[in-house]
Amino acid sequence: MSTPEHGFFTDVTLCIGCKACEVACKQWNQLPADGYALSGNSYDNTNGLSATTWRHVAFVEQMDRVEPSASRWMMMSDVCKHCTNAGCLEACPTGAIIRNEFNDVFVQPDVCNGCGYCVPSCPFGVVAIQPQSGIAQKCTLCYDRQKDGLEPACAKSCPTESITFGPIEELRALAEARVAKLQAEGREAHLYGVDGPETRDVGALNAFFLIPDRPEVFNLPPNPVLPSKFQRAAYTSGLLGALALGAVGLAVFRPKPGSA
Amino acid sequence: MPGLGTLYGLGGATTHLMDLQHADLIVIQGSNFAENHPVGFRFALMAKERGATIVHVDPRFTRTSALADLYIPIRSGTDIAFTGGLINYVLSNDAWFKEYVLAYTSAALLVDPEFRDTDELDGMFSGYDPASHAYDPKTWKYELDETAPPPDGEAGASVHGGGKRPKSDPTLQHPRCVINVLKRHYARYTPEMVERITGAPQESFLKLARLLVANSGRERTAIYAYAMGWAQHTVGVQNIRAAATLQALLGNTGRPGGGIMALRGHASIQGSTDIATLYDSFPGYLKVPTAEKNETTFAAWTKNHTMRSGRWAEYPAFAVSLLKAWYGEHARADNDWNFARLPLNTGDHSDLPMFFAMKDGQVEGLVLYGQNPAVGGQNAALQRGAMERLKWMVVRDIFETESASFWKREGANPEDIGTEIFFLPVAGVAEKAGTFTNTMRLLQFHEKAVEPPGEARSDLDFTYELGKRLRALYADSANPLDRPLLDLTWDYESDDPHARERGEADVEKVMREINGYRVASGEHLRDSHDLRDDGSTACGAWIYCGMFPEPGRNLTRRRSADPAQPAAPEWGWSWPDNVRTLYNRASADPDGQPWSDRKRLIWWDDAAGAWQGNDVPNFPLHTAPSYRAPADARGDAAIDGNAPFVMLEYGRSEIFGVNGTADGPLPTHYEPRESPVGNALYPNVQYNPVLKEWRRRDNPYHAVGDPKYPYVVTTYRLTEHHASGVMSRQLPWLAELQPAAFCELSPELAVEKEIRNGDWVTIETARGDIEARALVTGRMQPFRLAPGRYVHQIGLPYHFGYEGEVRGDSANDLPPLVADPNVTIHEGKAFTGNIRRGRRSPFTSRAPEVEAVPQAEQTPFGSPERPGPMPGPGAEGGMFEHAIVPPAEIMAAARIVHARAEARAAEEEGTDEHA
Amino acid sequence: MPEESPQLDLSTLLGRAGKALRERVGALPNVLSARSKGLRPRIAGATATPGVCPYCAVGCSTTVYSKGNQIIGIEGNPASPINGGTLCPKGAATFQLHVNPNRWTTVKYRAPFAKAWSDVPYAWAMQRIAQRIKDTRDRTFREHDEHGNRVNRTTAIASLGGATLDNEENYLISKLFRNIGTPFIENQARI
Amino acid sequence: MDATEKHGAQYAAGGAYGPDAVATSMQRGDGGFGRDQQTYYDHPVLQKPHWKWEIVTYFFVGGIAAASSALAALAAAGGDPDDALLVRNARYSALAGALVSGALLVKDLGRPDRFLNMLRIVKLKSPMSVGVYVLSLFSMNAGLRALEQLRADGHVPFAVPGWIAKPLRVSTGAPSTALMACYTGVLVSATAIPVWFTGRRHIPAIFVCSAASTGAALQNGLLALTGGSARTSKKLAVIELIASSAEAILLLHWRLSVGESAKPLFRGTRGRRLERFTLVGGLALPALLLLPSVVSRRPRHDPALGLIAAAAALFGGYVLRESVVYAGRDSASDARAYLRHPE
Repeated sequence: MSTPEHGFFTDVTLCIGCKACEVACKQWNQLPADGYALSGNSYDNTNGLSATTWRHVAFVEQMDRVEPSASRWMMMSDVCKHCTNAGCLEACPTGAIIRNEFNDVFVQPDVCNGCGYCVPSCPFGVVAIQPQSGIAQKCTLCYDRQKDGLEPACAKSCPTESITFGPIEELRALAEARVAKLQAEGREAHLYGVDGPETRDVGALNAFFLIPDRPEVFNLPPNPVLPSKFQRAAYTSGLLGALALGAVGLAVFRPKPGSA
Repeated sequence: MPGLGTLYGLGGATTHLMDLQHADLIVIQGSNFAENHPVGFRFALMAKERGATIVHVDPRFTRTSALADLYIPIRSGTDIAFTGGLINYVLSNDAWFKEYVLAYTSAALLVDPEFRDTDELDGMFSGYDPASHAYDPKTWKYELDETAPPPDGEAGASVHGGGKRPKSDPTLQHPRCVINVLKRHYARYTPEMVERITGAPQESFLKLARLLVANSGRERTAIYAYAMGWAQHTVGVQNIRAAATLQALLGNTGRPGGGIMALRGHASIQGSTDIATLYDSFPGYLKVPTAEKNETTFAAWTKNHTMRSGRWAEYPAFAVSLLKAWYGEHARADNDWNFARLPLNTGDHSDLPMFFAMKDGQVEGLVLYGQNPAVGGQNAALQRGAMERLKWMVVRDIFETESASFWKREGANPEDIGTEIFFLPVAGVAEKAGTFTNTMRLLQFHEKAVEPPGEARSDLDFTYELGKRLRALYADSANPLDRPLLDLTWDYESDDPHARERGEADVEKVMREINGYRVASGEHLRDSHDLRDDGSTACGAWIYCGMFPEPGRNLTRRRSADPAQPAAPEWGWSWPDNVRTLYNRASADPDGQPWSDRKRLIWWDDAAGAWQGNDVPNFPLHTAPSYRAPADARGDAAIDGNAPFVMLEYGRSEIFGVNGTADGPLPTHYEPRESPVGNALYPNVQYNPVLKEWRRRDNPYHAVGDPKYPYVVTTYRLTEHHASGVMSRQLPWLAELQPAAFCELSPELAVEKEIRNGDWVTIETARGDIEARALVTGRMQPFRLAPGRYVHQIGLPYHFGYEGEVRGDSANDLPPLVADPNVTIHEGKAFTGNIRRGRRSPFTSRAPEVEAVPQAEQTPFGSPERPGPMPGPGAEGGMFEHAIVPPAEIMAAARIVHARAEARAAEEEGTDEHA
Repeated sequence: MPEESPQLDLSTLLGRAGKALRERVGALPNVLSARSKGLRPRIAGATATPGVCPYCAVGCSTTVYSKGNQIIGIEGNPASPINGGTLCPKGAATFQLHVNPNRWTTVKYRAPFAKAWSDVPYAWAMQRIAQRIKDTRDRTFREHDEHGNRVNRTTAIASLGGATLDNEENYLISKLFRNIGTPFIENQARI
Repeated sequence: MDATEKHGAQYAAGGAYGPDAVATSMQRGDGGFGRDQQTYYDHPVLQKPHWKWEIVTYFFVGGIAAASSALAALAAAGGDPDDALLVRNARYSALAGALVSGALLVKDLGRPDRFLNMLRIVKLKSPMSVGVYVLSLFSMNAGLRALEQLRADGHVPFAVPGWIAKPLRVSTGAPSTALMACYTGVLVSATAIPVWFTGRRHIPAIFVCSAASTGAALQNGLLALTGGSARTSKKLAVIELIASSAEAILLLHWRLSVGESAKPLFRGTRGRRLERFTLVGGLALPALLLLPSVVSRRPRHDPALGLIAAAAALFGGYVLRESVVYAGRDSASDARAYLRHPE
């Protein structure tokens, strides 16, 4: 690809949980609100990514009365991972979901017919059907803005550089340096989506994260699956079954020598 | 805030936001920086990336604490005890910045022999007058050197020393040296006492104390950031003065990465103070004349406020220029500048007395410019009740506010409410042009992008048109009392025919008047030193003089920023004179050289014979460090070359308050007006003895340690909402992020009260009950005042009301109306209340009837409600039982709840089996 | 269930077929629609006007994008030394503060004891407000208070301003209401 | 869902904020949360598939259509004149099934008007894409056979020219029918939904068996109504018996071999429903009813019995598809199942 891969690096240790990314995203993409229910889960009331919430800030409280200085309140801005091997893209029967020139996974709203197969095929629970439009929607990594060399809305708005946007290679270098720095300070820090076990099937993520705890704490699967790899077994099972019964059928209906 | 003004001279943040990144230590106290100023907070994080330490001192573990290196829990309303402890640590360990303190503060000056401190008078300062329930500050001054010849001239005679110099002892041996007075005053603020009052663990407190000392001095600087968490207390001004004192002692003020960052909460809070729409202040901090001081003539008025030295020596010039700006040719020397017709104040006309007057039917009409007291006001039920008594009301806002629709609120019967209400839609910020003054005194111009929709108009256009209509109504009045209206200069007609036809005022014509111009030639003034008291200049606000130096050159519109200069002097314009760091003379040592290369800002250039550096000098440009003012000098000439605080009479930071704070020259810990515990420091003075309170049936107070109201309650904001919610609850994108009124409480308290996360709870005070959803979180915690003695605190965001996309009860229905004696700011950050599981009963139709209160009861002293001497938390006393939750009981309760939970869980499992 | 056996494994067969296809169609076709090819940001070619965020006092600089008389987006201004293009959630929502169906754009009037709002002409409302101010002022204006102090004022009219007022607006309010003669001129700045 | 109910549920589930969590944490002294979160407030990691009755019915009908066309082909190949009626019924029902399937598939789309976008590309990696082409080819084949049948029955005067028919038969016959019977199983198996992908070795085969049993049951029913011969119905019964017993064995094997993540299918109300209506009602009951006619030398033909057996089998087949599809929705909402990740 001519243009270098672009993506997000989201650093939990810099996030102040202001949710500017959520609003900036809704502003740019003109997305409606999801509803007004208080979740009671810390300050998180949008609960997760949805067809109308493409950035979501998770709030994880780890308070400690015994060792107060160990108390943590972590915030993570979640987003579509733009996988190297994208389950949604592989599943899409219309070619609505494509990989664009920035190597990001993009749903073409004018092509999608809302078959919904990408939804159970996403191992991160990102893409979903938007009731209003009837089509599958998710983070576009501001494809339209990137076309004019503009930064995606969320990364632009982030006040603390918790969300950074740029060429993947640069972001990875930045992330490695950051991890080294934090670990030198004796703080816990891992990268999610660069080369860990989570990338076994889905490959490296174009939107990757620096997290100071286990992935599942932030609702990130420790080892996300790639649905297409289940096809071999499934087809085999189905076709063996068909052959077997076909044989039975032949046997049953085979013309009796006596008759006719 | 006078908090900063009385110590440093100007009521503004001493530095700019970008300067935070130069700090080595950032102490955030009385502010939830990350949540309420997320973008400003990025500079704190920049500093952190550069190795600085961030410390957050707060009652709640907030999103700010989450990013801080050290979080210190502290009970609401005990900040002076905490800061006082730090001052004591610095003084008793001789850790103060000697050269700085000696040269730039009043440390060496001698205090009046008559002065008596709180530790001599058991919590009171000398001068208290039980009759007026106020202090007479006559002993709160320096001992003057009578040998020095008094300067001739009328001005200054009434101000402090009347020009005489105070005695001083540079050796600091004299017991009445300010520094020694401070040492005695703060001696009792030991780490033990700090923990006992605030609940902050001693080791954390000491950690911060050591950090402060390690990060102050020639090579390093520490900065304080505060907001309403300090201001909204009955000791609000003293909270800030305490920190200002500490910063002066550590030598941080006026230096890069040092000083005090005041974080304002609204786009133009600073501007609304500078160009004051406040009862006691004209634009540019000129004082509104008062009848008590008999300021009935221009001379009598200006004489009271003119100082011998510094900029305030030009008070008459500022005043004449203001009157010329207002009355044009009608203000002449021969008619005393048309001063005689100005309204005079008698006492306190601030918004709290205003609402009581309204409640008592003394106010007929109210004009609300984007203000929403029905939700934003304290004891909001009273304020809503007060509005019912209005004959007419004008509401200017962008959405229907609770204040606009108070007559159809729950429990109100429109048919009983005779208020005539006009709702006028307003233009949004992008639909009008004008300037905001942000938290760092920076004026920025916002252009008009589109026309406002429908009949929406800017407040500028409304006020201009209203003025025109009023002047028309009075046009042929012969009544001399109507002259002021008719004498006004009131021509801001736009030159653009389209705008004129829409009745729009020309904002730059208003700016020109504020900036000032020469009456004869009409040319714009370039800087406030051009102002004259002979009527040759007109200027609406002297501190803004210079923002618009010539037609077509509006400096507030400048938008060029050079990354090499973090202060961005070419971006917008900041008062005074585009100075970005106030008192920056203090960034150089007494001889004019930077304290260190690392912390250089401005310095004296002998060759050039002028001050220069990376900021506009906030000092007479050509006054050499060696210059010593002759006794008879006036104005800038009277400022010594080593006196950085040019707005103060002696040019030195007044760490002993001689500038007229009403509640004492030294910050002292008093409990909030409502507290579950007694004052451990001064058991016989529970709360600020001169605080302003209104004892009436519709504004009842809780007694100290009232078992009906055992918990501390505090109100605050969330990142996702703004103030009373008008600008956020109507926006679905923001409403969904915090969709309901909630109440934060600790698991310990939740277990005690059998409250589950998400339950409806009712919070009760004598003013009213509100309901909210419980958010049980370990981020809230009981404060351990002493072994086995805990105080619980409840947190309530106050954004909710009965209009908008998301609605809820307003937390401001709970606090009482009680105020700081200096600026009449209310105490919303610390009061007491109770909490129970379940929803509240419907609102009763009316607030209780007003009952006049006998004058005798108005005082906190000796009145029926005053509890008298109180045992401290350390002393045994049954009255504290309810405020204490021994851990053992928590555990027991926990197990009970646990069992109950398991039972119910099993039960529900069973039910859905059959579903 | 019998285990998969290679010769019967159809998905490998399909895989081979797919390989062949991949050379022509590609097993993962990546066909850009016309829309995707011509995609451009909404704000391309829009008018950009510098603004300031109306919420807190940090003073973030914004860029207001408009086409015709319609705001189509409000973002942070990257040139600003304060916010460098970033915004908080409130600042990022400034668009919805302006473009919002909940917004009232006509003058509403509530007559005494009325149960509902009604729309009235702008000029009528302005004139009536001026008249009510005059009536109240004329009835309640006092040159001296009960102690004989000269006060030149009426305490029956009050003005309370929020702190999203421009400096120029505050200036005119202060100038006008002082000279109407009320001491009750207050602002959020104290609250 | 109103937040209050939500908290009721959270409370029951002992979510991180429930009082039980608070209470235990009180004993732990960490204010409610600690460092051992296993999930994010048990909020689902995956999105729910939006499939509803349309897809359930499509899976069901598609299977029957495939089986019918297979039976028709086999019977025709067998050439037993007694089976002629079966051939006719089966061919017509295959076409009907194909048409209904297409209609249901379109109805299920978020944007039905864009159905043809499916044919925009060929994507072998996408079972959905494969399925669309399979369905199209299958429909063509079914259509062709139906036409031939109509000709044979003398309803239409013309025959499809051989140069079209022959290649069509060859290309679409067996493969499309086989895939038609099993690809829906592949469709659900090749997803990120635990209950589905952990059942990938079973679901497609089960769907094939169910297709065969329900198909045979339907034809048997039609035969009973149209007065077919006892011998034909016995053949069908034999096929149905073998298919259903295979189906039953596979289901049980699945249940035993896959643990936790198959919970949404085999436990609770859905599990009981599957047992009652599919295993017992849909497989065992018809088997018992059909067994006598299969074992006896001289098959007695009892239409009523055949109809009851058929109805039971068909309903069982429908419940199977329904259970599998809806189990997927539940499984998607079970964060722990996915995070624990049993492959």
